[in-house]
Amino acid sequence: MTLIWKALIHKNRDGRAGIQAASPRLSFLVSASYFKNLSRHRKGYIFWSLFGGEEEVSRLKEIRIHGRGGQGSVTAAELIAIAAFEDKRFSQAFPAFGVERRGAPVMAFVRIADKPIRIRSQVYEPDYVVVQDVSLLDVVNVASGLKPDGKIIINTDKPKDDLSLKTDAEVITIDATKIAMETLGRPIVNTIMLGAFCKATKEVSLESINKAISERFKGDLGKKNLLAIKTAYERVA
Amino acid sequence: MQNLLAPGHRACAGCSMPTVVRLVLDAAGPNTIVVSPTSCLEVTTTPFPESAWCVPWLHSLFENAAAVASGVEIALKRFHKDANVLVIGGDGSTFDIGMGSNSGMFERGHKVTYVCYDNEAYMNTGVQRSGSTPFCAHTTTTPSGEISLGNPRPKKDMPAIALAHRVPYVATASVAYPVDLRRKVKKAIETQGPSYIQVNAPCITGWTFDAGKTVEIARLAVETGLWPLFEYVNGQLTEVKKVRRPKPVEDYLKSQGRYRHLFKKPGGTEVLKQIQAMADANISKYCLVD
Amino acid sequence: MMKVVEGSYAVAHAAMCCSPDVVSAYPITPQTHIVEHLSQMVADGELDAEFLTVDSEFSALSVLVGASAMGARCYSSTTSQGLALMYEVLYNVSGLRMPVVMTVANRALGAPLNIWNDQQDSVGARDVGWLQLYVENVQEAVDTTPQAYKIAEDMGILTPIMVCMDGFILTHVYEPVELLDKEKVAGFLPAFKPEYVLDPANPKTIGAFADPSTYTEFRYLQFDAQQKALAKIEAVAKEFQETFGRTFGGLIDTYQAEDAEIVLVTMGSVIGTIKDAIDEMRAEGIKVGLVKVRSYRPFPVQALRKALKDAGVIAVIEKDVSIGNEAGLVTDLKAAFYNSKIRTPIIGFTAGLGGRDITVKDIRKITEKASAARKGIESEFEFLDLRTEILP
Amino acid sequence: MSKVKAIEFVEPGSTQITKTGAWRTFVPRIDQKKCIKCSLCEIYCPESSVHQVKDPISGDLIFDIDLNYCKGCGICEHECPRHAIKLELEEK
Repeated sequence: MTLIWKALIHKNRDGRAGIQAASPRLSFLVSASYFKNLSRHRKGYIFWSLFGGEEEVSRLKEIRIHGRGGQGSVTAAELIAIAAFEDKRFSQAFPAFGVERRGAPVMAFVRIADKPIRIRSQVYEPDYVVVQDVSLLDVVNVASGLKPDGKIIINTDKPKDDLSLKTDAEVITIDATKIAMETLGRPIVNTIMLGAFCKATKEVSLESINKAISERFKGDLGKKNLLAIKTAYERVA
Repeated sequence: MQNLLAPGHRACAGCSMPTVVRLVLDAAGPNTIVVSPTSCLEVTTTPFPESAWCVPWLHSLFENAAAVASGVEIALKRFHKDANVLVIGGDGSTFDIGMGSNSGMFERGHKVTYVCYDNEAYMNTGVQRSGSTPFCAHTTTTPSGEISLGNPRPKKDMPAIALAHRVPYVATASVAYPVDLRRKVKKAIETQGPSYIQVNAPCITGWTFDAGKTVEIARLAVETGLWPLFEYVNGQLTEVKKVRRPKPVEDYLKSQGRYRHLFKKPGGTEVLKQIQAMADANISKYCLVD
Repeated sequence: MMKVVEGSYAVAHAAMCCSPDVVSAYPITPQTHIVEHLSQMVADGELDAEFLTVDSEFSALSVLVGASAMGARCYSSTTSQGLALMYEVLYNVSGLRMPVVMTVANRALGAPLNIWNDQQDSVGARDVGWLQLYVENVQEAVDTTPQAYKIAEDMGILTPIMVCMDGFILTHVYEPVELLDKEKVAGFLPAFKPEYVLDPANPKTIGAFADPSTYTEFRYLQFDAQQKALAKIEAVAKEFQETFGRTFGGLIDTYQAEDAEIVLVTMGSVIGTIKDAIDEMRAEGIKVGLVKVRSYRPFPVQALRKALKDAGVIAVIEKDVSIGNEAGLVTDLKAAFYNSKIRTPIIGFTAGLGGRDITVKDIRKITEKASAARKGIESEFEFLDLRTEILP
Repeated sequence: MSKVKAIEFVEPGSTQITKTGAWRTFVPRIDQKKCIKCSLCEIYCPESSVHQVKDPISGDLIFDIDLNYCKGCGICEHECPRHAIKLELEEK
């Protein structure tokens, strides 16, 4: 089913603050000065969203990443946010703020939507969970609040039935550590998990993930990471 | 002599502080910016809408003059301007409450000359003890009494603290030795980096003596060895003012009300010996006698 | 062009675009990334400024007193304990009429030690003579930075400004932001030309002490400058909008407030969550709206009276508490109405202290309580999210 | 009283409007015959009140005390190596 979008442009201001959710009750107002200040692709997006779009992608998607301090969970969240924005969507990434040191369990969050994201509370009922380190399953309830129709992607070499996870969501496993050793030569899995996330959820395109990675990691390291992502992408069913 | 501190200020009659400032400014010249912490100096020279200062002068707080002067110096650098930056403050801000700011300024290596006029107590608030108050001096917070002989601790060694920061020019001076003081200020402002000069500045109210004796008492401090005049360049002791025939410390102490109890109370004689030992230690440490 | 960047980077970039002469700051969570980014900009030659790493927040702001007295445009950033340590200098900077701009990455104060977000630090410093603008998202933090300089450096105002952004929630978030263009900012924000500076060629005394015969007048002039800032804040926000095409309000802003029976009043990043909650409730037919207080100092009495005159009930949500008497914003708001004709019931909620999350559910709870208060106030002020189960 | 401006810039040397000579009990007198012009009185004076001036009669350089500001502290008397300065009870 296709939803006809309506946008309320609020007081000539920028899209992020002003465009409101599609709601049949809201009046339809378009301001020229608003559009003047938008980049081209964003203008395209707005017209696209005004005249049609999948209902499925209009919903806010929330992602929670579990890792250990030093494993790059915040970087992974940031890269998803950048990639989503590359895909002409809106995004927000933030860590679960804390005083955790290297090795301690940490979390990071991402939100993706087709309209500006305003909500600032933490993520309690994620659509997707990414677990960078299977050992976290023993200490953290990684599936907490995960939506039954959601997905959880876990870095492990074990079959998923061996993981005692209490969730109705789809469980996807990937031996990211092995891929990391093959491609990067070091057990750093955050970018590999991005490849897996990309394939499993289709929330961000592989091109955009690759672009975000290339901008973050230059030269040889960038090339290795691109290969790592490609490998992960291919290995997820 | 250049008069860069105008008359009409409100310092006590016979105060040494304005003389110290006049000498410092005479040596530094008009191309100078002064930052002063809260002090007798600040209160007596800048009662709005008046100011005794003939150079640009800034007051912010009691404990931040060195940080403020750091900002002045960094802005001079930013705007490619050249001027001497001086802090002139008392011992309360220098030894105690401003120690953090001073340490930061010294350590960052700003080209600032810090001049402490040291009257050995909080005089602005009515003669309370500071970290600079000497051993067994009477102040209103270390009073002599039935069981007390005054301040129980010796004076903090602030020049050593400056030296520990590798401040390239550290010196002591006295209001009684104006030529020496001016020479040291000139040397300090030519130093690349921070410099610190601690000037003995008797306070007629706090130390209790007759107004005319201000300079004489300062001179006695030097002549007894209690206030050695020295100079450190790049951490090396380069110069001391020799004392021909050191006078006994009693000559210095008995002229001041803040030590009166030492000459009256039991135990005072023992303290006088201890203070003499401090003077003797200075004489030996700085080779004050040839 | 919009870019996904960290809030701290965006703010550091905005400060850089304002071409400060001197930056002095001391690292403290969650402000740290701002000074790190600025340091890197200086190290890369991207920012041509004197950057001073000092021994404390107290020294950081003190350095700016000296630099500002020399005519330098100054920037700093701090939070929480750091702001508290600056307290004495805060009064000094405003009393000396130095237009310093400082980003406050709002955080709770100890004890107990807590590094997370609330607004106790800056709300607690509401009387220090600084202007205070609270922002709702990273873009507003960015846009408010050059606006802050323009307001502060106005010769009729000459008052320092805190740009208050919620620590972690805004400093550590990655979201799409339109970064400022340095040249465009230069066009919007002219160079700072103070009347007098510390200058041996014109040796003025700055910081003389004032006795009872003049002190009141100095304070009055500061008070007057803050009153003048009311119009200036509006004008600068408008001018910014004309130049950059964006606004987040001047003194205040409103959302679905025109016909709202229940009006929520707040400051800072919780506004986004509230807007989502309002959309949800409006879809259910609940007539709820929002008034955002952007300028807390000066307190926009007239603007708030106008915006809230038709409300049926007002609920103030704030991340601070005046231990001993409710909280800052609710007290100020009540005071603003007392001598007016507005007799709307006002209730206050302290929430989100020390980083406790404020959710859409919490906002709904407040709205329900506010709705009930129309029939009679049961509790004038309360801790919204109190965990009574762990209390003695 | 001068007007209060927003920023308290104060003019240099403006304490001179306050004549602290009124604080004085004793007044210093210089015996010009004894004076050897060592300038110690000028150097030590906390009030910047001792000045070198030309004697209107002889045209010689002499030291003169500005009684508008002299607080009568007596440092000059005490430090004068030739005892050329004497403090006297001032008649007012």
